[in-house]
Amino acid sequence: MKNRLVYMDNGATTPVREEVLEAMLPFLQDQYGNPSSLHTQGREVRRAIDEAREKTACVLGADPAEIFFTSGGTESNNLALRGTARKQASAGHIITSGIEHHAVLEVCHDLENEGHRVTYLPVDRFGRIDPAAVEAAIAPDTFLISIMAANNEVGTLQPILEIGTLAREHGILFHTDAVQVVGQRPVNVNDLPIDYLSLSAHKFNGPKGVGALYKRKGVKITPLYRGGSQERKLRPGTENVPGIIGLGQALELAAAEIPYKMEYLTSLRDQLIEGLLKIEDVILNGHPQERLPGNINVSFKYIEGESILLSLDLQGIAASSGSACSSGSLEPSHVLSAIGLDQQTAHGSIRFSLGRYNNEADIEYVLEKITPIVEKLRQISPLHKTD
Amino acid sequence: MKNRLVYMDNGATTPVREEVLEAMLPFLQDQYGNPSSLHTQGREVRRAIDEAREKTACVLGADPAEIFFTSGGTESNNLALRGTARKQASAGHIITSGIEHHAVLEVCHDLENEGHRVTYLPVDRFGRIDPAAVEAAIAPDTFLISIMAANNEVGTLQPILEIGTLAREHGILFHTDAVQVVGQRPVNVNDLPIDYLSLSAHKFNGPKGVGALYKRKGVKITPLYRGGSQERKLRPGTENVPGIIGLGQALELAAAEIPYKMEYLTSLRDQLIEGLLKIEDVILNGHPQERLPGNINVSFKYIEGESILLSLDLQGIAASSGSACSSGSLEPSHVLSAIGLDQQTAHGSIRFSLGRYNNEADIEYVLEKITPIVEKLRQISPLHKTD
Amino acid sequence: MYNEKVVDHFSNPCNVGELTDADSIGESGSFKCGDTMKIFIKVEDGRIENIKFQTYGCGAAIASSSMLTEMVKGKTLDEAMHITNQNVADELGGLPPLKLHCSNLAADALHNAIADYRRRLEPDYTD
Amino acid sequence: MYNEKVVDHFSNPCNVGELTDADSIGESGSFKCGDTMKIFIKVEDGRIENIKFQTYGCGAAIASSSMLTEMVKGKTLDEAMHITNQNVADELGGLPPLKLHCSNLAADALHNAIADYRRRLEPDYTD
Ligand SMILES: Cc1ncc(COP(=O)(O)O)c(C=O)c1O
Ligand SMILES: Cc1ncc(COP(=O)(O)O)c(C=O)c1O
Repeated sequence: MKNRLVYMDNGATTPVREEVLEAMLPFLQDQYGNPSSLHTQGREVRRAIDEAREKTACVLGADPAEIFFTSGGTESNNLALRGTARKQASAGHIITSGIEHHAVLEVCHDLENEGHRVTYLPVDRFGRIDPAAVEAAIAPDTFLISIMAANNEVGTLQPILEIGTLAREHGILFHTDAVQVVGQRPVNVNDLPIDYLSLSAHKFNGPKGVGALYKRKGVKITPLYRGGSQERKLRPGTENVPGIIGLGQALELAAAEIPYKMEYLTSLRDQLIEGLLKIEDVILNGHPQERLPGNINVSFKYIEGESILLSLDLQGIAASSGSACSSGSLEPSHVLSAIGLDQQTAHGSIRFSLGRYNNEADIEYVLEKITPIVEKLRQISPLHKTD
Repeated sequence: MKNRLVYMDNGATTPVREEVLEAMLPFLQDQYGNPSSLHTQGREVRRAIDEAREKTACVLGADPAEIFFTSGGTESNNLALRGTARKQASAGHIITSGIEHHAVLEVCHDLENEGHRVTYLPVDRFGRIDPAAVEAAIAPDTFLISIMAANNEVGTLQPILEIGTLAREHGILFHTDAVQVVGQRPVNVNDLPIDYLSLSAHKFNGPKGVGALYKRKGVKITPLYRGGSQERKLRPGTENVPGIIGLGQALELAAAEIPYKMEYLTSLRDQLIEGLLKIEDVILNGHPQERLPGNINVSFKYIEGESILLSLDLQGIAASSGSACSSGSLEPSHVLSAIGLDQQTAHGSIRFSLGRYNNEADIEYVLEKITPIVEKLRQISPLHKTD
Repeated sequence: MYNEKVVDHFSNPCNVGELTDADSIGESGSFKCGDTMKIFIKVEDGRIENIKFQTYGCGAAIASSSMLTEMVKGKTLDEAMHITNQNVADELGGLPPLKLHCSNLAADALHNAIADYRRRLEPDYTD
Repeated sequence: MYNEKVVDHFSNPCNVGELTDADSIGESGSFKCGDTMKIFIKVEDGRIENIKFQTYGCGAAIASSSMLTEMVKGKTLDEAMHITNQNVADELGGLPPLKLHCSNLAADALHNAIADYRRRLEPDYTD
């Protein structure tokens, strides 16, 4: 019997906003034309997609022709990295970090197999990449730097302005995986020397399975696959129309509330962090200030993450251990290892990620429930010395 | 002022069925968990995806582990072809036809650039591929045959049983692009020697932007892109949950009504064909019998397709000239050229594609409207001799 | 795709047909999309007294033909020679970029008709 | 993911803790996922008279520990030695395939405890 439901896994995915669903519905009902069709039904839908593209571009400070809709953050990352690598006349060098999402890291591994060299930069104990390390890593044949705007597990914001500036100074393309940041903090490609940026709708109260790649005009990439002429041939296939409409609507709404939401979530976040740190042997992972407004990542020593998650779940609290994608796996998260946590501490880490529907009562509820959970699991644990 | 709306472009896309939307809605509302999450909200959604996979598998006579959800037919084709090519130790030979969808043809062009050889088989004037030609084309290093189950423009069904049997006899993998057939005619991978099959939900009253690849157990392919472990790593990225649920539901419903719908559409189709052929200088493209139940493709001599489409559109009739994807282009369709139409006749071709919502009144309405349209455009045309 | 004016000219094209008593006939065609146009003119006192067209082509091609014939009726041959394809597209309120080449046909056919007329009937004419 | 019985044993695990008067203590651990388990047994007349456990690990590991201790309480050492990890998983009504290795810990720790006991107290014992 659950008392209530407190969803604190917004870093994994977010609920679709009602207004977003409303915007999508016509495209699951009457407006069913194929946007490539010449007839009225097709042209209406084409117009709606164009509008979604304009909204997306507007929020990012981009030109609509620089927005390419994809099936999500994973595809956007793959498209940017592989697409750029395939445009190179010969194998070259890529710089990324050791804490990127798998959708960047594993592509880099592939590219290594294809003959490119990749530098995986380390991070400090807060999860920050040092721009000086980026500069030091630049080789004469470095053609791409890919550094995420914020880490999905520990929430650390990266100095992408500095890194992008370095990239530009050296004539190197700069990609940022901004999946965790778009819709949460302002991102404007006019202020930032970014050549491409990945985003995913389901992280900002849009639908799952749709994302976008911003690609600065003039930057050339090879598509991942071929077919029709949709998305200017960069991403062929009949468009996920309701998804794209949902993305545009969700992004516009999210962008409008950023200033308010940042403040609101930051305050909730810090309350939760403060409360959690009152429990003995709890450490905060990630940077104390330079972190996503809604991200809280802590390690509970002596106990194991899944059992904490399960206990929370039994109280109606949804959180995650590590990233959603890797929580099915048994290995400690590569991010937590990279910030220097030993395996056991990494295994005891939990991410609470807040979203627009969380409130103070949620924070109180979590704090009320987590204390006895930790106590009980520690009682069971042979690692915890009670004396 | 339109009298009524008659949608006859179901080959381009179909309206989402109400029951399908209903099945999807919870996943755009309360059931928003990430299926990779361990908590209740995540597990509920995981279960729903598993069910959709089971439904899909059941309809195709496959095992759920043989179904991989994708973003549509285009991606499924790319995944099958590129994924297989990349598994080859060295460059080899592929057999396909000259009338495949661009999502097969253009991939083959890419694979040629990567060093493989591709045979593009010709078709007869009905658009049929001769199995004997397939056999004759087989080379010692042929590793893949890809032939569509039915053509999207002229509707011709291909002898995939014969071709698949040949492929198996020679130990060659066989892929079929069944995007136009699944949900319209029975397709069962137990009766057919198919190694992989592409399908797309929006062609059978499901949502746009979601499809599946059936891949027989044991057949190895390399993923197009990398990231999380979704779809057993063959197709990473947070799942298009509402899309997948919609696909499963739409396919189950479509499969159940196939026997009835085939008969119904075939009868409507033949009425429309009969009526159209009564107009002077009209020719039927594709095979008179061996064609998709809902496909009608005719050429109106002396007049041009777009002006016919536009005239139909002004009467509320939605049709297409050639395939939806290529109708934005100025070149005559590769399919119509392949069946031997001269450029002018090809330019005057129109596809009417019927779906479950069409009825006899629609057929009558189209026949009533098309005759004066053709007459008027011919009056304008300098190619038409009135004497 | 097309604006109302284009659709209007397409649906109810003006000056469709042949002129049996034409003074000159001009043709033009696009190899690329196969569009073909024929313009018939009747000239009187150096003015286009009557004009008709036949067009095989898309909506834009038909609408441009109709628009052009309306624009030049009653104009002098010199005035008509100055009408460009762009003028026709503009007068239609614009055409989709992909379709601009279709409006190119109309003025071309007219110019061919006029040039031919002058070659035959104006002894001091040089193209 | 977990069935009700597993969740129940996880939420209200039986026999948690240490036995200060244990006759033997057995440990086991998974290098892969870091799970660790300690089993304390009190033996009387060749029977497990009391048993307690401590577990660091996931839900499956904790539930298996609880289940196992319930299963073997009062059993002879021989009987207890015959209880396999699979028995524990079965008694729990099944575990997710990915989690089966966690239930492996429980029986292992118990067997270690018993083996150690016998090595020390049963002179004619050989593993
Ligand atoms: C930083 C980051 N990049 C990429 C992704 C992948 O996005 P998607 O799940 O939309 O493919 C995610 C989310 O899982 C993410 O957090
Ligand atoms: C035969 C065929 N293959 C592939 C596709 C591509 O499918 P999708 O638009 O879902 O990517 C289509 C539809 O356009 C098709 O008709």
